Parts: sequence; C-alpha cells; structure tokens
Amino acid sequence: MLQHAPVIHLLAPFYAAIIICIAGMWRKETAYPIAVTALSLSLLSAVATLIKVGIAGPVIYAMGGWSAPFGIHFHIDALSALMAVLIQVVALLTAIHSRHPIHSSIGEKSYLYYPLFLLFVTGVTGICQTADAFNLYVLIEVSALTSYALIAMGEKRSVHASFNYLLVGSLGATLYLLGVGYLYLKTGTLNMQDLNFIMTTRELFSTPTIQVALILLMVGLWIKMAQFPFHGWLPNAYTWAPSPSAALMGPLMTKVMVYVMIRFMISVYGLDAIVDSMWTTWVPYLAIAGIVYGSLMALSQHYLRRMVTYIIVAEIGYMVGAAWLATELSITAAFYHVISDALMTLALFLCIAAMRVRHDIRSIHDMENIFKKMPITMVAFSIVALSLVGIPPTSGFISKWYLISAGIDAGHWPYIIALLLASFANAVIFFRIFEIGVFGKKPAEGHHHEESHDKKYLSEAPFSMLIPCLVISASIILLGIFNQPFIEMISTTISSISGGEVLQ
Amino acid sequence: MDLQTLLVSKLNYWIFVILMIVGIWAIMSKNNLIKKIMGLAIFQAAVILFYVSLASKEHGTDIPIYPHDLIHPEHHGEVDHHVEEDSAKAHGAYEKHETAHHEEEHVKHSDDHDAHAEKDAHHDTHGDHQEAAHGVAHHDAHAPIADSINADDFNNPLPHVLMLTAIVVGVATLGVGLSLIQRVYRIYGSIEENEILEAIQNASDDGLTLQPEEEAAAQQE
Amino acid sequence: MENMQSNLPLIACLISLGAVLPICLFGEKRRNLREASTILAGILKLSVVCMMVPLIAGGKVLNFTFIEIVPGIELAFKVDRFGIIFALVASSLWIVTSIYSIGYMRGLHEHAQTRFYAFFAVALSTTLGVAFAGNLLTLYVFYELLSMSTWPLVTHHQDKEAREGGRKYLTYLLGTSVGFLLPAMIFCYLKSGGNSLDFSQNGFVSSFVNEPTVAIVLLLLFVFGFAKAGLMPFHSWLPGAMVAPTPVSALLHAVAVVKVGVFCIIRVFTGVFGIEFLQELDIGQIVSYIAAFTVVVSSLIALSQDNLKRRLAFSTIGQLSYIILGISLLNVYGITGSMTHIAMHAFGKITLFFCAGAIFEATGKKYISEMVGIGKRMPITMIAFFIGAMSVIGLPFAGGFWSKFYLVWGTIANEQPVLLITFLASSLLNGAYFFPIVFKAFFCKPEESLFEDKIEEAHPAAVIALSITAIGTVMLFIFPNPLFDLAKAAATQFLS
Amino acid sequence: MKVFQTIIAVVLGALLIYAEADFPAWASSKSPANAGELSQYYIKNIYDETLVPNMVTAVLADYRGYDTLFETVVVFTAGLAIFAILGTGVMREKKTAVPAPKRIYSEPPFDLIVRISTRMLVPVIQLFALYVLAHGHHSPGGGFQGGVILAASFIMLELSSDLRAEAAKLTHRMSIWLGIIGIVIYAGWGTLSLFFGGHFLDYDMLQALFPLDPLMARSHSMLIVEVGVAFTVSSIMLLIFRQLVSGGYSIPDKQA
Amino acid sequence: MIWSYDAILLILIVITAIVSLSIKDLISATITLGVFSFLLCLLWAEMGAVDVAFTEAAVGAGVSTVFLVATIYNTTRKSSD
Repeated sequence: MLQHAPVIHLLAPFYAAIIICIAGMWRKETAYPIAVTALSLSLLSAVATLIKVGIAGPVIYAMGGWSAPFGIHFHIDALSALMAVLIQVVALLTAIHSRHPIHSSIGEKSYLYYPLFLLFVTGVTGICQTADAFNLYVLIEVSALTSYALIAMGEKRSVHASFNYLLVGSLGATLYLLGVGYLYLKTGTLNMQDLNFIMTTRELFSTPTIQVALILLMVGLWIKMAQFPFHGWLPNAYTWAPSPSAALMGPLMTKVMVYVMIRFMISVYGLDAIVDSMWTTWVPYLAIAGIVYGSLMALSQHYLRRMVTYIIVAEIGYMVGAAWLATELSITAAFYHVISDALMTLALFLCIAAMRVRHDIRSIHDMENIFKKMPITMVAFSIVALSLVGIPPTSGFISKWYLISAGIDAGHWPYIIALLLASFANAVIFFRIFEIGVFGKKPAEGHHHEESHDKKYLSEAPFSMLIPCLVISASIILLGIFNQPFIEMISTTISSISGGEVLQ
Repeated sequence: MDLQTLLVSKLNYWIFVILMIVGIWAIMSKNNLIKKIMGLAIFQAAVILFYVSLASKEHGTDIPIYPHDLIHPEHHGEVDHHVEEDSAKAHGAYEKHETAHHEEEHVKHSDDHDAHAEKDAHHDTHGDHQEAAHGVAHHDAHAPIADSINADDFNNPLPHVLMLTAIVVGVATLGVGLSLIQRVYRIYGSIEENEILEAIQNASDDGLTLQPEEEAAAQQE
Repeated sequence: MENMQSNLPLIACLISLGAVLPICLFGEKRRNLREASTILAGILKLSVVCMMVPLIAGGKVLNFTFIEIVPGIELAFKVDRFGIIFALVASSLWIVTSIYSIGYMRGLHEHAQTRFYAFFAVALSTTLGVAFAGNLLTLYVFYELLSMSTWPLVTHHQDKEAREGGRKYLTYLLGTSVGFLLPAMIFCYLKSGGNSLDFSQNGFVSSFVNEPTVAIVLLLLFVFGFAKAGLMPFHSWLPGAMVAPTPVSALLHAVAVVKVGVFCIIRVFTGVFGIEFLQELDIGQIVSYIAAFTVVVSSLIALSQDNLKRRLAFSTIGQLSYIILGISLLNVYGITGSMTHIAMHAFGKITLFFCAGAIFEATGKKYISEMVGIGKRMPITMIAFFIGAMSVIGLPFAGGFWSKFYLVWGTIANEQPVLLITFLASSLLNGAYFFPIVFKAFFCKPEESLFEDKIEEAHPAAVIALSITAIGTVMLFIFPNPLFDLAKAAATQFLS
Repeated sequence: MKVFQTIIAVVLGALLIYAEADFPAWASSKSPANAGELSQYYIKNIYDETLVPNMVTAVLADYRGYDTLFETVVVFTAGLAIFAILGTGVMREKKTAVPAPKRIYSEPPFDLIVRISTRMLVPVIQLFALYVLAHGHHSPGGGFQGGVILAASFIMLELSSDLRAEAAKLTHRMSIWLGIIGIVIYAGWGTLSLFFGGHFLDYDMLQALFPLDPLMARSHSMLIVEVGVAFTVSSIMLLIFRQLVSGGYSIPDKQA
Repeated sequence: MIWSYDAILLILIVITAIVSLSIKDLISATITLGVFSFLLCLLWAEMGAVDVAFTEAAVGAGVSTVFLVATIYNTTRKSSD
C-alpha cells in the first residue's frame, strides 16, 4: 500500500470530512475524534512519503494511469514531501487545540466546521504535491472557499472581513489562472516539468508572453500570500476569525503560496533564467518595504491577534525577499524559513487562543501577571517570542542565520539591514509583552508589596489546548538544534532541480 | 502590422482585455457589494473568453466531437456483424489489455519519462507508446482511427475542459459571496461599502464579542 | 597542547542550570532550603572548575562537542587557560554573591526572591558557557542567552525606573549584538569558505581578509558588537542598570555581564583575528585610542556623580577600558595585564558594591553627600570599601596593583607615551573619586558627622560576604603567582 | 480614490496588450497550443483509448479526472460553506418559533397559469436533464450540465408553488446527503481502482470487475463518474438556492 | 466561425457588461448580467466550444442569475452607484 502513500494522505482528511458530515448530523461530538484520527493517519503516511523521497528521490504518481503530460500526476520531491508533513503536523495540532474553542463558540455547528477544516487540509496538501498548473488552480479554489467559510464563522466583524478576502482572493486566483493560460498559449502543455522542458529547449524565456505570464503568476500568488502591497485582506481576516481557523490558516495558507512561488521559480522557469532577469533587482526592495511595514504596524498594535497578523506580513517579506535573491543558498534559506515560520505562527496563535479562552485576554494590557496565572503556556509563548527575535537555540535564529548569509552571499545589504531592524522590532514587541506579563502593569511604588500565590490565581489553559502549545514550542527548539537534515535535504533538491539536469 | 490586421486578427484578445479592465475596475471602485461580485463574475468570464479563443482553429474546424461516420465507417448489415465483432473485440481487447496494461505500467514508471527528457524527437516515443498499446493489432472492426484523423480539423479540447471547471468554480465562489453579502446585510443593515465601514467605526464594542445576533433585529424590520 | 575529550565543562555549566529546579520547587515557603541549594550549587560548580585547573595548568585543552548546528560549526566547548581563569573568578564570586544576597534580600524584605535566585543561576550557567565556548557561534549563543537571563534581574523592582533601565539594557545589548555581531559573524563564516569558526592559534580571519580597511571594519563591528564591554558610545546601559538590587549590580559589574563583554573581545583579538595578524596590520591602535578616550571620560563623569552606585558604575566603565587598552597593546605584558585585571577588578569592584549595598541596607543612604562620618557606625564595611578602592586605584597591598603594573609595563614596552599618560592620569582620577568618600567616613570633624557613635553594621550575612572579598583582594596581592603563571602561559601561547 | 483604481486597471490592460503583440494569430492551427503535442495526442487518440466520441467529456472525466473530482469537491464545499455561513441564524432560533420572513412562506398569490404550466414543464425538463447526463459521451453535456438542469427544475417547482411544502419534501439534510452520495460515487470509484493495483482514478480495473474490454471499462466508468457529479451538483445547487432564498432559515427538520 | 457574427457578439458582450455595472436598480442589473452570460454562451457555441456553451448557459447564466435575484430579494434592491 506504500506506493499509494501520496494519495492516502490526501484522501484521509477528504474521506474523514465526508464521514463527519454524515455522522455529525446525529451525534455532534463524533466530529472531533474522527478529525483527529484521520489527521494522524495522514501524518503517518506523509512521513512515510518523506522517508521514501529521502531515500529513493522524487516520487512520481500518475493519476489515472496516464503518463506525463496527458494526465495529471504528482511530482513529490523533498520540498513537497516536507510541506506535506508540515501541513499535517499543523493541522493535527490545530485540530487537537480546537476542541475547546469550537465547543464553546460554535458548538452546535461543529459538524460543519470540521468537514470544512479537513477539506481545507486536503486542498492545501494537494497543492503541495500536484505537478499540474491548472490542477493547482482548482486546489487553490478548494482551500480558498473553505477558508472563506472558516473565517466567516467567527466574530461579528469576520463576515465583512471574509467577504473582502473572497473578492481579493478570487481576483488573485483568477490572475494566476490567466498566467497559466499565457504559459499554455506559448508552450502547449500544463505539466510543470513539461513547461520547463519546452521553455528551455525553445529558449522562450525572453518572449513577452512568458514575461507577462511571470508577472501575472507572481501578482496572483502575492495577492494570495498577502505580500506587502496586496496584504490588505489578511489583518482583518485572521483577527476576527475563530481561533482554530486562524491557527490553521495563518501558518498554512500564506506559506503554501510561498512554496508554490518557489516551485514556479525553480521548477518551471528555472533558476538560471530568473537570475539575470530584472526581477531580482526590484522584488527584494518590495519585500523590504513589506518587512518594514509589517514590523512597524505590529509595533503599533494592541490587540494580540492583529499584531500577529502584521508579523505574518513581515515574515512573508523575509521569504519573498530571500527567494528573489535567486541564488541556491537564498532559496534554501527561504524554504527553511517557510517551515520555521509556519511553526512559529502556529505557536503564537495557539498560545493567544489559550490565553483568550482561560482569561479572556485580547490585548497587551490585559496580560497583567500572566506568567503567574498561566506559567506553562507563557513558557511556550516566550520560547516562540525568543525564536521570532532570533535568540540562538531556536529555529528562528537558524532561519535568520541562513537569511542573512543569503543576503551577504548575494551582496544585498539593504535586505540584511531590513532583517536586523525587523528582528529588533520583534524584540521590542515581545519584551513589552514580557514586561507587562512578568512584572504587572502599574509600576509598584517602592518595592514592598506582597503577591498572591493562592491556587485560584493560577489557572492554566485547558489540557487539550496546552499540549499543542508545548509540542510546538518544543519542536521549534528541536528544529533549531537538529536543522541539518532538513537543510541538507532542501539544498540538495534545489541544486538538483536548478542544477540543469531536470529531474523528471 | 497595420492596425486593420492587428485588430481583425486578434479581436477576441482585445475584447478580453477590455472585459478584464471593466471587471477589475468594478471590483475595486464599485461601492455596492453585489456590484463588486458582478465585477468579479465579469472578470472570470473574461479569462474564460481568453482560454476558449485560444482553442479555436481556422474557419470550418469542427466541434471537438468525432462525427458519427468517422467512428463507425461501415454500417451495412451490422447486426450479425455486430455480434461477431463484439466477441472478437472482447477477445482481442482482453489479450491486448494484458500487454497494454503491463506495457503501460512499465512505460509509466521508468523509461517513458527518461525518453521524454531526452532531446531526441518527441514524436517517435509516442509513436512506439501507441504501437505498444496497439502492437498486438487486434484484427476486429474497431481499427485504430488515430492516423486517419487530421488533428487540424478539430478544435483543441483541452481549454474547453479547463473552462468547464472555471465556470463551475466561478459559480461556487459567487454563491459563497452572495451568502456573505446576506450575512453582512443582516449585521450592518446595508450592503454599501461606505455605510458598512461607518457602522464598523462607530460600533462601540471593538466587534469582538458575538452580540446577540443583530441579524434577528435586522430581519424583523 | 594536546586536546582531551571530557564532559567536565558541560557538567560545570549544567550544575547551576540544574539548581534552578530545586530553587523553584522550594520557592518562597521554604526559603532556607532554597538559599542552601543555591550555595550548594555554587560550591559544586567551583569544585568542578577547580578539578579542571590542574589539567589545564598541565597544558591540556578540554573540549566537548554537542551537535552540528550549521554545516561546519558545532556547539562546542574548548577550555583553555584564559577560559579557566574567567571561570574560576565567576564561580567563586557566585558563592560570595549568593551569601551576600541572602543578607541583602532578607534585610530589605525584597519581593519575588525565587525568581531572582532562579534567573541568577541561569545567568551563571550561561556565563560559564561563554567562558568555555570553543567557537564564535557557541560564544554568540551563550552571549545572547546571558542578556535574556539577566534582563528580569535588572527590572527586578518592577517600578518605573527599573523598567526604563531594563528597556535601555535590552535595547543596547540586543541592538548591538543582533545589529553588529550577527552579520559580522556570518560574514566571517561565509568568507572563510564555510569551515568552522573555531578560535584557532592565529585566527581564521587572516585567511580571507587582506586589505586593512575590511579588517578594521570587521574588528570595530566585533568590538562594538560586544556592547557588554561598555565601550564609550554604547556604555549608557551600565549606569542605567543601577536600578537593580545591589547583588544584581554586583553580578553585572564584577562577576558576569561586563566581564563576559571584555572576555569576548579578548577572544576575538586572540582567537578570531590572531595577534600576529593584528600586529602586522597594526590596527590595534584605533581600539586602544577608543579605550583610552573611554577611560578618561568615564573617570571624569564618575567624579561628578553623587549617587554612590552610579559613581561605581562609571568607574567600572573606566576599568573595563583598561582591559581593552591592555589587549590592544598586542604585547605579552599588555595581554597578561588585561587577563589578570579581569580577576583583580572583579574582586575589588565586588567589594565596593557589597559595601554600597550594605550602607543602603543598614542606613538607606544612597548619596555620598549623606555618608559623612559613616565610618564610626559601620567600620568593617568602610574598611572593606577602602581595600576595594585601593585595589581599583592600583595601590600596593591590593590585587589591582599587579595587573595595573603589567598594563603600564605593556605601554612602556610599546613606547606609547600617550597611553602611559592616560593610565597614570586615570589612576589619579580613581583616587580623586574614591578617597574623599573614605576620608569623610573616618576623619570628619565630630560636628559634621551625620551618625551617632554606636556601631550598627548591616545584615551579618552581608558583612561576612564583603569581608571575604576584601580579604580575597589582599590575598591576591600577596599570592599573585598562581593567577599570573596561568595568565603569562596563556599570553605566551597566544603570541607564539 | 477612484482615480487610483482606474490607473491600476489601465496598467493591467497595458500589460496584457504588450503581451498580445507576441500572441500567435488568433485562430491559427499552427499556434503552440493547438499544434502542441498534447492537443494533437488528445484529438488523435481519444477514441482509440476511451471509445468516447465527445473529446471534452473524455478529457474531463478520464484524462483529467482528478481535476473534475476536485471540481465536484469545490461545489460540495460551496454548499457546506453557504450552509455554515447562513445557517447560523437557524441554529439560534431553534428554541423560538422560526421567525420565518413573512413574504417567503406565505402562500404566493395563487396564479393558476404559472402553477399549471410549471407542473407540466417540470417533468419534461427533468427528462431532458437525464438525457443530457446520459448522452454526455456522444453530444455536448455531462454531469455538470445535467445536474444543474435537474436542480433548475426543482427550483422552478419551488418558485411557482408554496416553498414551505416543497422544502418539507426535500429537507436541507437530504440535499447534503445526496451531495455526499455523489462525491462518494466519484471518489469511491477512484479509490476502488487502488485495490485492483491501478493508480487512483485508473478506470482499467472495471474490466477486472465485469467481463468488459478495458476501453469499454473506461467509457462506462466515465458514465458512473458523471452520474456521481450530477448527484452532487443537482443537490448542492438546490441547497444553495434554498439557503440564499430563505436567508438561512431553512425549515427545521421534522424530528428537530 | 463567421467573423462578422463573432464581432457583433463581442461588441454586444462588452456593452452589456458595462451597462449591467452601471444600472442603479439591482434587479435589472442582474437581468442584464444574465443577458451578458447568454451572449457569452452564444459566442462559445459560435466559436466551436459546444460543451463550454452548454455549461455557460446552464450554470453560468441560469443559476447565477437565480442566486443573484435570491440575494437581492433578501437584501435591498436599490444601490447607490
């Protein structure tokens, strides 16, 4: 059954969604266990695929038995296998986390919430594995539609935010579709490997159609990943969404679009075609604008959730900037940051949701003495904060290390300065929170006052929300220390793809 | 290339560009939410126009359906012929299937892609792929019609398939958008963007708590 | 100089980290047990470090590699003579500071003492991490963790000034380390072809840097990157951190933070650039002039400070620049002097801080103008203060004399009249801002004295601690040889 | 603000026109897309490999069956999403009587002509819908078109007569059920081929189930898949219409 | 693929698109959009894309117009721009 693993971890959430639809109508509480078991099964098969890819190189799974350009097929190399594992991990932890918030806020409709949740995971996993450009559009639409509904089930203002997201998201997806159309017009195929093969053999890269196709594809993907000028929809959408949806879509939706951008850059257009194009000059400056904008806005926010959304915008700036420095090292750095940033964003959302559920904390000023009230969650929160600032043992430091070395390697000093300023802004943000969290809000006159140590004061987050927080912050540290295998796998794949001999 | 030929030979693409501009302009600058959704629908229709117009060929090409006489060339007294033909076909097909499936399995996984990757002529790999499937020429009536078709007198079917999907996806997005508009109307009592933003601004609470649904109130009036 | 695999350095680091658990578990209810576990951990740590001393003195280098974080670099410990000197100073003074803080914290009924002791222990383990670091990356890792773990200590009082001090502390330390240090380190890593950043005999920078301008920029990036050393433009976090309780400022100024800054700069000079390379390019001059400027200006500012702790803070900035001046002389005497001055200044300055804390705890006085005639009331404290002052000024009968002697000898060996004058002038200035305090305390006219004649010392634990360090300062003067042999051997090894 | 948007639209237009100069002539069969290896292969080999005269249905259901599966999933997701977004009203008012908006459920003005003509037309439309579904192979049509026309017939019925009575016959729970049945047929058929050693959605394995040659197996499985699609599309389109018209206050099921 | 018939259809399509966006009354705007879709369906049929024409007619024009009217029914009919 192992050779069907790529399909298994796609179908497991899909079938689970259907089962929940059926079972949920009678007994609401069956939704949660089915979701968790399905996601753990798909995680297992995703890890199996990753190991198989690690050993035997890229796995090609032809859908419907048709060979390369005629049918749709999966081309799973190390990048897509890693993304698949990342998605299953994030989805599983969010599913475990979501029991309490979903039960309390939209309990009676949980039999609708979980199918949408699982269909989103199916769509996003499909995006990571497919090798067909048009199929990618359909999967983007699947995940987009589910995310509109997942957002709209939140607070009062989430409905209008979801509508704006729908308009901008569909615009972006349709621009992507148009870009694929331009590619098809010029090359005649839809399969990514085939596109690259034809574009290199006929040296089509310089023709205006392919250039405009690149512009359309990139603008479409930037809209979907909320890169700086097109990020308008993200802050509202993820601030008012229910916390499990924000925890699911925050790390996944934008990061998968970065993966798609990298996939198009190296597998379809080819790195050597992109290096000498004028893109590598002006796109990093756009990314720098995004980093500076995101960091400044995050500094000025009081609501925790809105602050995290602006941090996401800044992090997207890191990845796009690094990717478009267009050297193998910089794309490795960008991809590693995709993974580490997904984990960090998820951890932030989970901790904030835990604080919201137990102590109704929404803004920075509510976080008085939170370290005493919820010590374990705050330990997880501070690990993530240190990782975002870039303090050594965490994965944030390693990704910052590789991003800066990519900057130095490409000699792009403004990008490095922007990175350092952003990590300093993160430091200010999080230490402001630590100050209020550890030392309380109103400065105590003199320093003789008692503190309350009674039991009522100390109330930790519910068990099902605490475990994901701890697992994620532990994985951030572990990913930081044991990062070599991941870096190794990513860089060999990227160099083999762009190293000329295009792996079929 | 003087204007006349430029305009005439690519009229479709000009109209596609105009519709794109109309669509995007409507999405961004229209104040009414329903008008925005209609702008989105027009924008998607423009993309469909682009795809379908790149699929059609010179005048006189046929719709992508095989005409009846091409498929069943001989129709005289096919009743008895039919039975015998079926059994032959079944037998021939079964045996052909064995090799084809095996061939296909083998071809799919290993050499097909390497052949694909090599620079040599594309066509022959597909030739032998085809022969392999038909290598064991079954001798019944259903002779392969592949080589008897001239590919140029049929429209290209692929964009049509893609556009089928795009239209259905467009309608699905339209449905979700309209349901969101109804919820927005229930909450804010209007579907004009400026009025909604005002309602959000002076909403006393920061929109965080799920108030006892205003929808019920909006619904009553 | 053969290497020896051993996990002693790891154990030394982890002891104090391990101590955090019992401290938190015992917490506020069983205070004595908590304090006992801190001191026990201190003693254990000192014993492990002492176990290493004979091995190191015998010429061995203990190293321990953990995991390869970045291709080519592992989290590795490499303990050599210089590292062991600093480790000895840090772990011994931790015991004394713990004793002192029992007295101080209980005397003033401070709040959140568990948090204080826990973070204190974490700070010490990261200090030893820096001392034993084998390459630039491990050094950076523990350098950052030290800034993180000392921040809650600085903002211990949780009032307005404490928070301002904490913010300033972080802005300077994080800003310079992420702003200057990280890019410089990555630049070295990339340009050196991705091989390791280990502190080798004559440094790895020489392999890829040839024209002096790049070397100077890189050196300045490193020197200003380690803002903990308090060089002039990035020094103002130090007086700002005076809001912390005295054991913390003692930790900051004598035991851990500033010493780590200077230690890292010496590591950069010897391990990253290599002394010959610097001599050859002759770029030590710039750093020595910056240090000289810092010495003079900080001594002048110290003169004008009325708050005792702020005056001590500025004197620390001056003393640190002595050490940087010493290393930038790039000759045997300079390097020996700077290494030993770390130890001498540590003992001297910690005594002064303990006395300042004792005065505050007993009488609540912070300002020097209020301390006229305090000698009659707290004789032991003021005598210890006098000994500490003598060591910092560099007069005989106190350890500081020897290290300053070597530093001055270094300047003469280099025929640098300007530096010689700065040394002597600053010693005079040190005297100018320490001796008035002592004279006013003991020899003031009876009518001016603000205190009655009865003797009323601070908390006994505090008095014991400050007397131990005062005696230590004197012992260092009488038996300087063990320390100086280690330092000379290390200096010659760096130069050969 | 309006000026800014027009500028953006015009810039995009200019970009597209810039690329247009490089387009191949409009309807030229030599253009890479039309002369490309992919479309040539499809036009030449579809009938030989799938025995389905309608190339579009063949490519839609077989060659790119995975695409169509996820297209059906898009439709199903849209149904679920709308039900989740609009349904919130229903759940809260379960306890109180459903404050059904007066206009919709009141008896529409009795209009004999409309009522009778729709009652006569609906069966014809449904027959045509089934014809379109069944003849997807030979003539234009297929799962999607058939499903929508089926849904259109139900919508016509509901618009002309009392919505409450009609809705009671086919509750929203039932339409979700039908949607699920459709998807299960499609995806189930694809997964079935996994057990017979083929790849996902590989229709050759029907031949292992029934004594048919693989070509017939392919065309028949395409029909089955089209039926699945029709199920989903018809029920979900009806659900969406019902939700949009009633604004989420769908009639509570009998047992609720 | 008669070129002149094609050109007329295209011009009509553009006109109906612009008109449907500029009408104030939403119901008539929706009907105009329906006309726009049916013209598109005619264009596809004329260009040889029969399947797409059928889908556009059934799904594009038919159902979306019904959905739009249903939504307008539940919200307001007048629009400011």
